[in-house]
Amino acid sequence: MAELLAFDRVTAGYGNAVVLDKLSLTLAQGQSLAILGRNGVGKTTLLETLMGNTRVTGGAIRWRGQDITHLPAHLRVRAGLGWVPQEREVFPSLMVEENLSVVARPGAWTLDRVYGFFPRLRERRANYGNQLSGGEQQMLAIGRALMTNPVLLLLDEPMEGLAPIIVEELAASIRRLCEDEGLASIVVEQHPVLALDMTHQAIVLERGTVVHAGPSAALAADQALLDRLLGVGIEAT
Amino acid sequence: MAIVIFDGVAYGMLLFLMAVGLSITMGLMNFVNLAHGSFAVVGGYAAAVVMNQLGLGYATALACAFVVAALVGAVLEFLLYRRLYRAHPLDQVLLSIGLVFVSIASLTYFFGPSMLPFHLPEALQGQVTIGGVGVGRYRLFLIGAGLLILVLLLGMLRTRYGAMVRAAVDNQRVAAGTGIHVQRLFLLTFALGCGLAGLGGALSLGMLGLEPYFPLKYMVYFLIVVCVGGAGTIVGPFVAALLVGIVDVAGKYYLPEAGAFLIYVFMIGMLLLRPNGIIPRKGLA
Amino acid sequence: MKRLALSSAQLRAAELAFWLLLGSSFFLAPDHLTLLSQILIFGLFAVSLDMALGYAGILTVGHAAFFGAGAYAAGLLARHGWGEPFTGLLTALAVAGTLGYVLSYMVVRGADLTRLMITIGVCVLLYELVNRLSGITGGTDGLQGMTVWPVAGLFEFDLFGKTAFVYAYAMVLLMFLLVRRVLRSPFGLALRGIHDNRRRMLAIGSPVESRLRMAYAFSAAIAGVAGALLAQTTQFVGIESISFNRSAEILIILVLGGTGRLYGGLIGAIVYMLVHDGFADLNPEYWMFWLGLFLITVVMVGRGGIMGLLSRLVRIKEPTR
Amino acid sequence: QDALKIGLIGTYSGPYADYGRQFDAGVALYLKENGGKIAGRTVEIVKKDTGGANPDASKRIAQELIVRDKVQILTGLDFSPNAYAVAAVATQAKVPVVVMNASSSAITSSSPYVARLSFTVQQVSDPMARWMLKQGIKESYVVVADYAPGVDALTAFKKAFEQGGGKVVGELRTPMSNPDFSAYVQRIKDAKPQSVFFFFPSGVMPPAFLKVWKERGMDAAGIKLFATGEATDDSYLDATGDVALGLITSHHYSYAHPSAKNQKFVKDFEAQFGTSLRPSYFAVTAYDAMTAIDQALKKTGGDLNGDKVMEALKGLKFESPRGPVEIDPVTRDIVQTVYIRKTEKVGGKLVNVEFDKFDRVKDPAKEAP
Amino acid sequence: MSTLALETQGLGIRFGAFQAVAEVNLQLQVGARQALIGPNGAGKTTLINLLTGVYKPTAGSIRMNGQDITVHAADRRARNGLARTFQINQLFPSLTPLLSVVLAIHEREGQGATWWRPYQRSTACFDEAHALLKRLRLDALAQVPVAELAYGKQRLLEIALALAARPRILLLDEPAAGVPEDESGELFDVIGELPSDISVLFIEHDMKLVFRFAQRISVLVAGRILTEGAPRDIAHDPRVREVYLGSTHVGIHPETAHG
Ligand SMILES: Nc1ncnc2c1ncn2[C@@H]1O[C@H](COP(=O)(O)OP(=O)(O)OP(=O)(O)O)[C@@H](O)[C@H]1O
Ligand SMILES: Nc1ncnc2c1ncn2[C@@H]1O[C@H](COP(=O)(O)OP(=O)(O)OP(=O)(O)O)[C@@H](O)[C@H]1O
Ligand SMILES: [Mg+2]
Ligand SMILES: [Mg+2]
Repeated sequence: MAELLAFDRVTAGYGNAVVLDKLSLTLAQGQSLAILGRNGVGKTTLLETLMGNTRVTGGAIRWRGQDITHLPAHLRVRAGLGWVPQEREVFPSLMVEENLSVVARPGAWTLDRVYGFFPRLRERRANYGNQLSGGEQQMLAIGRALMTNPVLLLLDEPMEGLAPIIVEELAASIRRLCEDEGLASIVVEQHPVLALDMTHQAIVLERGTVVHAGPSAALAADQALLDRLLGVGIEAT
Repeated sequence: MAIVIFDGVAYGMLLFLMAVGLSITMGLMNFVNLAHGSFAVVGGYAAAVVMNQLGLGYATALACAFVVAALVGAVLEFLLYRRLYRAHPLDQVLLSIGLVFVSIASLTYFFGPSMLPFHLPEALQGQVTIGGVGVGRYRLFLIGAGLLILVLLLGMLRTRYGAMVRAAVDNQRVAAGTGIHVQRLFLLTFALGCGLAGLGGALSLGMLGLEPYFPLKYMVYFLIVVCVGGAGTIVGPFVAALLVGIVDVAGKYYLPEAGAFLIYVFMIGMLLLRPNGIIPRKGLA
Repeated sequence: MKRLALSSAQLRAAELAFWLLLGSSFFLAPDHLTLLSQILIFGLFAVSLDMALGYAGILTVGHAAFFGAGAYAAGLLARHGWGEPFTGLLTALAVAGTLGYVLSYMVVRGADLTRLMITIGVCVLLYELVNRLSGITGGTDGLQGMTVWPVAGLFEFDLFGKTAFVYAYAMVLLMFLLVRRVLRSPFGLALRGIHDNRRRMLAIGSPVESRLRMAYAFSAAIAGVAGALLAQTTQFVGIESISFNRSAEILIILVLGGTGRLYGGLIGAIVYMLVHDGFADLNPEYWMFWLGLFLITVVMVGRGGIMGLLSRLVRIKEPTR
Repeated sequence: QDALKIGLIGTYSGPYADYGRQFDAGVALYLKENGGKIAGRTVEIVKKDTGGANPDASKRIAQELIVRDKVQILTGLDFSPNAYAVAAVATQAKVPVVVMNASSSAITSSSPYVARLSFTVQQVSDPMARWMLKQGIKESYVVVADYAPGVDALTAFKKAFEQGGGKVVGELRTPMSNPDFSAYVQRIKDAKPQSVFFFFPSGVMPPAFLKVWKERGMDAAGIKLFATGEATDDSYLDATGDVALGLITSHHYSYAHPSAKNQKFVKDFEAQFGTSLRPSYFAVTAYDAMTAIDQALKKTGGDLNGDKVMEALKGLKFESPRGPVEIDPVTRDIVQTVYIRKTEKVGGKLVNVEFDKFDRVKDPAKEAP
Repeated sequence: MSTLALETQGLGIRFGAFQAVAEVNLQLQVGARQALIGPNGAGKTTLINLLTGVYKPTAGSIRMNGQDITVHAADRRARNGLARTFQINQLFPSLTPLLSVVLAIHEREGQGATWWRPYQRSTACFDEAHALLKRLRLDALAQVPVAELAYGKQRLLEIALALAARPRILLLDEPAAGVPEDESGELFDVIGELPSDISVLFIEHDMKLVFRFAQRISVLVAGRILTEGAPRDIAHDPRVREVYLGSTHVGIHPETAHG
């Protein structure tokens, strides 16, 4: 399978603080990857680095073989990255519909399709970004990323604050998008069970480096390994 | 009294034309740009130079006012403003006041401290009679220009461009992360605001004197229009400017003793009634 | 970059040194005493503004309203036969504080821009009022004929400005210590809380508006004292003392020094007035150019004014118990 | 012998920076004519900027000039509050102050060490009233800027006009910052007075007012317009433009004053500073202030004692470019000719052409009521 | 007669034409551990905002300990013992956790307007603050600026600030959101240890936590209460399954559920 994205010994952080330390990973076209790790190990930083929001001090990021380490963010989006930031960050002074259409790029995802995906958003289409409930904002952030018609979807704790039934549906949908349309994805999650269930591959971070990489299914099956990597108290269902 | 209302409307239009650029740089882009008047006066000087020194017509002068002010705005955006979009408003105050000082001193250096002559073309002088009321031609022209600018801007901001600006102002990082070319967008928008300031400055010369101190002298007027109207909209400042114009002119006509107090009493009253402006910008917490 | 850390004892020593240095300028710069007393007075004015702007977070460009109210209160008192300086200051404090409290009802509500415009509006209206009442105030010609009695019945205000300096220094220090104390009280802590997060303050039961009103009145009272000090040491009140320009200038001074930092106002006044004076001496016609350039440079080099820049170099340990 | 140090306090920045330029030009011209010397001593001018009306700074500057720079005479002073603030210092330090512009009447009474070479607002408003009466004008509407000099003009005009049997049929005080005069002019138009007298500070207000006046066709409506010379200040006349044509004003100096002394003055001025800057009444007073200082010091024989210099200034008489002037020995205020002028185009340029005059006018505000 | 800690009658609010909360009759017993669940946008946060006085209701009334507080301002309700946490952190970023808590204690004690005495002198306040932070295991971080705290710790401080008010009623809006699984348990343990006369109402989407801690659950759908009851009843209510739970496993052991 063709390589879509590769981190090659990337060192990155904020100001003088180094958060990612010589981190490497690869992702193939149409594959999905779970990123796990405790609080503050650098999961969000990894995605922020991919979007060009951190200071990269070493290594290179390749996208379809091309070096994009210092590409401005809006060009990365044009190249096919679709980003759902951790704290949702919908645009408060835009209506739901504007939030979606303002970032629209041509492709399979249209306003109608996003509304079909999250009917709740259609109902709230005339609300401003800050007049939404927490969960609705989460849906909007995901819908907004889809509107850019990405090749690779970056989801930072996408299930946070969503009702259980929506979580189920969303997980299934993302899995389906991957299978049916070849949409690649990187999923950061606090709940390993959920994340492992919806991805092909998984990596576990610790203090900015990869401490485990392998197929998701294998990791999900190895309760002892999970406990060791992610701490105690995680119940498998 | 029809003539009083007419004069008020014309004066309101003048205020709108001068302040509309600020409702873009400050209202829409959230930059406390106290140097707005500097861009206006740059436009004014450009127009005066084009007419007095180069002997070109009024229309050319207006176009030049827009272009020169927009260019100056673009250069300053690139060099200075760009770095302060996310800074504290008070830092923005300091920067823009610094620019006002520099502009005043520079204009004084090049054009002298006192008023520069500026004469309207014949066609805009004197009065015409409409419906039995003699109205000033220049005032009529101001009203036309104000309406035209309003319509153009509304058309422009209703498009996706307007939404992109608001998105980028809300959150630059995420706007860029969802594909918006924030830097270019801001450069263009800022230059537009400055160009409009310059145009407003040039249009105002039939009534106001052209002098280096202009930016400070009229700063409060710009702010009143934008804040009473509601920062971030175009219609708000338009309505506010008209109201201010009518209240000021009618008040001075009927109650001349209150002349100096009127506009401020009106402003305070409006702000107490509608703290977020006549047309508040939606979606701000 | 390593930041230098200051303990609270070291901090106190630095403060002491600052004030001693200011005081010793009486001997070091005897030719500049008038400038120095005006710097001190404007420093106090800026500190009072900081209380409203930096601590209570009320964006105001109309603080000259209180400065002017204090100046006219002390000025009119001295003009109409009571020239005792200390009671003049107290009167100014009371007048400006009361005015501040009354106006606070209009000012504490509303968003930043609204407050900005309302404060400007009130200041301009007061200016026009002073202009209109020229029979009492002298209008734009200024209030003439003030006779300020010797300080404590002993020290005449002299031509060299010695008495004025010592008097201004003592009063500014006193007021500053008062402000410092207020800001380190539970009330001051509440102001920091409101500044940080108003919503949370409401949720922990703090009557935010009444706290802000109190802060505004406090700040107005101190501004009034500053105004009275200027009136007494100049023996004249110009209408400029209540003008929008003065409000704007003091804002520039404070922002230059750094808001919300106690010493920002004083540092701002020292730097701004010295730089201004220097440029105006070098280049009377175009000092504005250099001053403008200076302001722009300060913003570009470091946000948060001079104290903001300092705070990035030196860390002050939060007092604990 | 050391240089004679003179402190010049004026406005060099801000909207009124023109005042400082005019002061400088007048002073420089006098010094140049006299080889840089006054009463046989070289002169050092220490100039300081107040940036407009700023009494606190003025007082500080005066103090510093005396204490630090050791100047022996203070001069300049364009704004009245500045002059008032400096007067107190003068009294304390016994340093003579020669006022070059500040025109509030009571300035000379506020300190025995102040003499004035310029004018007072009352001094130029009062003759206008008398002249209008002479022309048979019986009623007038008065418009003034709403600040202290405006009120002074209003009071003086009204008093003189009504004493002479005229009637003031309306009064308007317009705010100092007033971009649009349409409401006021319309009000006057609707009141249909026989004539209007107005006083505005020189600068942007007169042209703004005159533009609306022309636009409304007030002349066609038969309303006559009069003003003080600030309306057609030579510094701004070019910028004011044709709207000023035909306006009749009263003032103490026009750069078109036909005397030989003035023609030389203007010629020298243009030779030195070019034609872009016209000498205005500021430059003339600055020139005259230097003359007065020079003559007074000659009288004292170079003695700089404040009381002696003041004594020498009292009663001084000399020919100024504006005509004969003298310093009233009692009030230390100027006594001079006030001219009635009309704005005309001469050689393609707008100028104030003098056609009538009142000789030896004292400040009417200081005469017993 | 036992009064209810909190009781609403016909409570509702409209935003323009949109009815966000309607005809809610909610009861919170003294000492309750009650959960409020419901789909996204059901109006849960809005309901908390109504209870705490952030929004003014357009219909209905609210009683607290038998007293009508519908028109009381937010700060007044808080002083009377109603404390809350926010779905999105509302902290004092420039203060330390210690000073934040001290501030909250001062306000509780009505000393927020004391201006003549340095706050450092209030020894008792500082002692109490230290004790509270210790209880939430934040004592080691007491002097770190809040802005530099990790997200999970910030969530704990959210709760500390609410507890510092010594509330009689505590409203928690998704307290565990963004907190890693192992820590969210700890967080709820702290809540569990609260004195039994404090009444707690919490919103949470993590069903494991809800079913572990709630004694009673209210389900809000489209602004209205759909049903209320004991956890096991809710877990088996088909309507709740359909609109909210889906096939999610709720961790009620069959024996307790049917026991
Ligand atoms: N803007 C910033 N400036 C400095 N340090 C930061 C910044 N943002 C995050 N950090 C630090 O970088 C480290 C990694 O943070 P990051 O947000 O990537 O963690 P995370 O794995 O996403 O954690 P969480 O599970 O809480 O979302 C943390 O130690 C954090 O304190
Ligand atoms: N200011 C407002 N104007 C209009 N509609 C609003 C406003 N605030 C909230 N809403 C709407 O009210 C509904 C209820 O919102 P609320 O935040 O209470 O939901 P919630 O139950 O807390 O949801 P979540 O679980 O997603 O946090 C939402 O549909 C939201 O869009
Ligand atoms: Mg994260
Ligand atoms: Mg919610």
